[in-house]
Amino acid sequence: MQPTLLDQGLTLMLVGMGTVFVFLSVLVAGMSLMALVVHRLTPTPVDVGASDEEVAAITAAITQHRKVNP
Amino acid sequence: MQPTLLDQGLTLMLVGMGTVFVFLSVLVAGMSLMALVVHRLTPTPVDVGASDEEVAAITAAITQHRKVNP
Amino acid sequence: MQPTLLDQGLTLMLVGMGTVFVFLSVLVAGMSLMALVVHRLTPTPVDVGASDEEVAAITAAITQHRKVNP
Amino acid sequence: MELIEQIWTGSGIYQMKAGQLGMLVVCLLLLYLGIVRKFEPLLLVTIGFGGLLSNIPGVEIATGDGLLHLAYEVGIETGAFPLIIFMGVGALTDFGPLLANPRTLFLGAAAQFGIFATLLGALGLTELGLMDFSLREAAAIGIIGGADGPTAIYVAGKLAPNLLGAIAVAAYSYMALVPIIQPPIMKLLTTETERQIEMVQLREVSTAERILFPLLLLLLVGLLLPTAAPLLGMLAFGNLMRECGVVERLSNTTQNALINIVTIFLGLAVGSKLSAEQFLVPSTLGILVLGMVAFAIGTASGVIMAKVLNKISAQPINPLIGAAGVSAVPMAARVANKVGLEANPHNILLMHAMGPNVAGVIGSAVAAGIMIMFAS
Amino acid sequence: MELIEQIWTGSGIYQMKAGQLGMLVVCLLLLYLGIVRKFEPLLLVTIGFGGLLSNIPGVEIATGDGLLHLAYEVGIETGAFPLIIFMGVGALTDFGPLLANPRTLFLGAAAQFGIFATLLGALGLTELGLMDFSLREAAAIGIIGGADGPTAIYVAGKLAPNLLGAIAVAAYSYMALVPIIQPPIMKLLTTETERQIEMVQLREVSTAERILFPLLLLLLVGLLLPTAAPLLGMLAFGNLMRECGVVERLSNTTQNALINIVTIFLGLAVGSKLSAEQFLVPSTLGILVLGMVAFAIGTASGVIMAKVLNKISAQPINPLIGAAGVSAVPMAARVANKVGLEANPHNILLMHAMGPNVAGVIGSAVAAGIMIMFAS
Amino acid sequence: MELIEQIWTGSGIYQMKAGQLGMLVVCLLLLYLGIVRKFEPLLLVTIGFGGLLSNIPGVEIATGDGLLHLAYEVGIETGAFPLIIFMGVGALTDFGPLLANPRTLFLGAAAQFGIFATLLGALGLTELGLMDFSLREAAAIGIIGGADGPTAIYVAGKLAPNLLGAIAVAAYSYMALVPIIQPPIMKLLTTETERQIEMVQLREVSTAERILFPLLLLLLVGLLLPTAAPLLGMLAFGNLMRECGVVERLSNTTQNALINIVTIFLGLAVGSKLSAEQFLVPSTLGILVLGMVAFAIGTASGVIMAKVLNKISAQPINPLIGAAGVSAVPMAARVANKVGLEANPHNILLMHAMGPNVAGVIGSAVAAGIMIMFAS
Ligand code: NA
Ligand code: NA
Ligand code: NA
Repeated sequence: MQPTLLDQGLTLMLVGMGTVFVFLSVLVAGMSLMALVVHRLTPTPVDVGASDEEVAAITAAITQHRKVNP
Repeated sequence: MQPTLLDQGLTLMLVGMGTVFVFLSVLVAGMSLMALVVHRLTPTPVDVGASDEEVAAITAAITQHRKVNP
Repeated sequence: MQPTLLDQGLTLMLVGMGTVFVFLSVLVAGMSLMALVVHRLTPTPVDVGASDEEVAAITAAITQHRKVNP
Repeated sequence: MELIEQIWTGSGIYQMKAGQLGMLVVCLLLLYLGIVRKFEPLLLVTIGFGGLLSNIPGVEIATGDGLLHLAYEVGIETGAFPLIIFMGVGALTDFGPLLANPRTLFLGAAAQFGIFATLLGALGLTELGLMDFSLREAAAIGIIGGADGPTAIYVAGKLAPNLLGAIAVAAYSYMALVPIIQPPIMKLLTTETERQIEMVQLREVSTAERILFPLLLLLLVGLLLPTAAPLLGMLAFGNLMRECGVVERLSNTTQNALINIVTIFLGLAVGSKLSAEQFLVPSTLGILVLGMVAFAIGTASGVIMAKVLNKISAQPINPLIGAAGVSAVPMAARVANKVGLEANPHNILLMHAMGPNVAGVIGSAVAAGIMIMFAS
Repeated sequence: MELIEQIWTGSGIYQMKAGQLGMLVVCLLLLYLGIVRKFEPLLLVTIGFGGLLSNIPGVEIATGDGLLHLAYEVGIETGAFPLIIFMGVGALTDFGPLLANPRTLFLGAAAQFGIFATLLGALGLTELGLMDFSLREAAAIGIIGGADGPTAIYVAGKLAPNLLGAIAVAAYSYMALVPIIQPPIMKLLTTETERQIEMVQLREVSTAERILFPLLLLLLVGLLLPTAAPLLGMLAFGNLMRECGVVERLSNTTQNALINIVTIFLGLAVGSKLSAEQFLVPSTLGILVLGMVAFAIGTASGVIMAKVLNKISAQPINPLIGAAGVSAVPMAARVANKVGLEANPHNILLMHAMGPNVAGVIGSAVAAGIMIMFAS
Repeated sequence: MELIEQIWTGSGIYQMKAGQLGMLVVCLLLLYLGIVRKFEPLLLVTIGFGGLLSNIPGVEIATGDGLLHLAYEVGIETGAFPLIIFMGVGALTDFGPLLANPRTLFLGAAAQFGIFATLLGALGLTELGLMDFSLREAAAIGIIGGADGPTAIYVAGKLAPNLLGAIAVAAYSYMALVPIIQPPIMKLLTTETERQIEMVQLREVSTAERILFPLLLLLLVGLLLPTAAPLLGMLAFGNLMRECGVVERLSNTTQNALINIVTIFLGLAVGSKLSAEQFLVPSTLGILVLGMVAFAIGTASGVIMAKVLNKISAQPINPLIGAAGVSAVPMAARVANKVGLEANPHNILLMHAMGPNVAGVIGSAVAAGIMIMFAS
């Protein structure tokens, strides 16, 4: 019997979401492995993400704001 | 009788200049209508053309020039 | 008799290097002639190459360096 | 007199059909949304104007040798324009937050549920006899849920060129509607306490990791799902140019002149597909409704996945950042940040939300690869 | 020995024909005009160099798969390059002075009389047996009088590709000759008192008007004269990007990288059409003479129309600004300003002349649309 | 289950052949050389990534309608990309030092001996039965000795498209190896006293000479060797735009956006030709060895010619600047300067070496023209 369109769609959804999760899991594993290897090979970190300064700046701004409007 | 090339050209000139004028007249009408509608909807003008300052600057320059070379 | 590949290559090398030298010789002649004509027509040179300043700057830098590390 | 009649019969007014008039109104609406409401203006302005040019009868610019038709053939049919845009996106994207917290990739994965749910919805409407979508068309419609314009255009160009106009318009419109669609769903699915969760500061990411990441991405996608490799490969290439530090001039041009030029012609070319026969049909309504549903489901899936991750993870995860998994970079991340600030004014989620946000781009491209593999 | 003979028979010297030598001299003259005399250098330098490359016998660059031939096929035959240039011109043009004083559109209309008079002249020369121009060719020649390079190239590419080289060269050369051709005509047709007329300051133009104008222009041209819509539509698109304020990055790229890249290849491609068989013929002489006449008539018509307008208008209009109606932006407006200052050192006509100046661009494109409609 | 099998059989892992795996390693090596060792990164990064994309099985980007295949067809088969790059190089090059000292052209001529010696070597290996190169292939390989990437790609595209990948990789790799390959040869062929020779300061070069030079170059190459005129013509065009002073906006775009965009697609397109069948063959090894030899011979010839010139010339010539005649601009000139400074810390040879350096570009293009004339 020919599967209905809806059956095909259901299968595609299951396989599709499965593939997305499998692929991204492998990517997570790859990234973690990569981070491990890189940190093993280069003991001192070279680069600092921009997040620090941004967070600091925003935090400071909020603190300031709170002082003015307690 | 087949019209001569010159006849065709004359007709094209009349129709052509006519169309240019009709089109640009319609455009003038459209722009005036647009200006009217826009001014009706937005009472205070938002943007100032650059011409003012330029005219002022050049006028000042000429006045200055006249003073030095009367 | 059909010339061998190597023979063809040898001929190509001779003719090729010959052409390169002839062409660049003609170019040298053309440039010299051009310089002559240009200098005849424009007695005072208009443009100064960047080399002067660069040489001066580098020479100064080296002199300075020598003073510090004699 | 004859010539004047020729002008009259050649005029747009004389040749205008109701459908074209309708499309002119639609295109003016797109321009309004882009210019006044600032909905994804880079695309809605260009698409809208391209649509105007194409729907005035007698204007030979969207057919034959016309500029817009050439752009469509060269750039959309071949997939070249979306791929170049992806290269530009790669050159513009900082994957640092994702590298600092790889788990957020799962949030980008979960949000793709919207894509497949929409596919199912489109097929369901067909089963019910309300619409008439083929599997290929349903797959192309589903990608709207990925909230990624170039991905949607790339897939639609391959699977359902007839729906390209409607799909592109839906994709970009909904990306702009993120700040309206997402917050109610986010608040419905989270408690006040959850929304107040503060996350630990992201770790530093080394240059080596930044350079290796695009290569890792390309190799994995190539080895596992080659149909997604053109999209993710060009994204990775752009990002490698950005991060490798030795081709700055290429990276700058990719981020500016190149992506801008391609955006202009992509928009005009998509606009040239906004014809009444293909757009003023019930299926467009279906696409618009399904796209909205896709967005809602994607948002919900992302938030729920974040709640699950928060339960099983040692470090706290604020469920709000899950909503950013639908991509719509960087709008969705900003929305997550804003909703977070409302619950806890000390809580800066922006950088944390950028992780799932860019993960959503990758997730959508993977889903696109699956669609292309199965539906074509 | 055989190889040396092969070099000799393959050399340009051996293969050179008199016509090609003549064209090399013509192209060097164009380069001289562009570089030393600064006549429209962006086009005359690129056209001149393209002509050099194409007229050296044995150089395979303007034929077959050669770069210049590809550029011609892709950009000129399809009309794509002139349209993209028009988009760039739109992004570079401030229509404010025109919006502030819409009546100046009539000056831009009147100046198009030069176009149709030249058409008539070309046909007259044919009737007299001095030349042999078809209606299509005469129409393409007439557009030179529009003083608009891309418009002339667009029309010539559609109606008379064989005359493209001569028409483009004439159009750009005369645009550069505006400061020499126009002043005597302007002075002849006006009294000292008329030239001293001061005009009232232009009103402010709102952002809304600036944004709505390109849409109005597109809709009107589309509804009334669709054959002019590709040109005016792309002009309007460029201007909308400029004025709408939400796609600044696209507008910047259009005004810089994009228009520059297209100008380079447009110039080279036009140059590749400067062949002796098509250029060193009597008709070129005819085209050059007719082009000059077209310019003179256009200038005169503009000035006369301005005098008429000044009579029937409540606010004074200096007749000199009528000369700017031939377009040649912004040269013609500067000329009007300069001649005005000579008569009245307090009289700054520059901004007032910009209105008819940009109106001339629109008028020429409308005339081009009429030519394309009737002559093709 | 069926779908999962489809994913598996469609995956890159399943379809991977040994050759493709080998090419992935080669491409990663190119990326390593470009990014970490900074070998000509603009090209090795783009070529390397293009090669990765093309060698992952199942990725449809280097075939059919794929972006990389389109780029190859449009840009490499026609020769358009190398020609546009040459235009950019012309706009970036200052011919001042060459104009100030035209004799240095002979150094650029002598260094081309490497090209023809390599041609002979390739044919010799074939006679010996070690390799199997046709005359066309041998000619294309020889051009590697010109140390000029775009010239090598242009010639290989015309004479031996099957070797394009290997030749481009060899050309760019060796250009990067100049600082390693050249110094020992330079020191071997010169005495300490010769290396200490100081040269007189270069004379001033007038603007007129700078403007006339590209025209002179074009006319001479066109009249004497038209097959070299596309390359040298575009170089001259770029340089004329740079020097003529009236088209600065075109010159800027040529030096930036245009050359960058073309470099990206040139690199990707060349990378798409790095297939195992064409690259992982013995002839590639032959090409790499011959390329290295070509470089060494070219360097030696340049130095020897400089020694000869120094003998017969009134003004002293430091033989080291002869090595710069292989082109590889500006690396080879910097190497000559560095070796000179080692012998005499007061000796600034940089500007003197720029003369032969740019002369080498011209010389290689002339040699390329000869190859194209005879071998095709
Ligand atoms: Na997404
Ligand atoms: Na005009
Ligand atoms: Na060289």
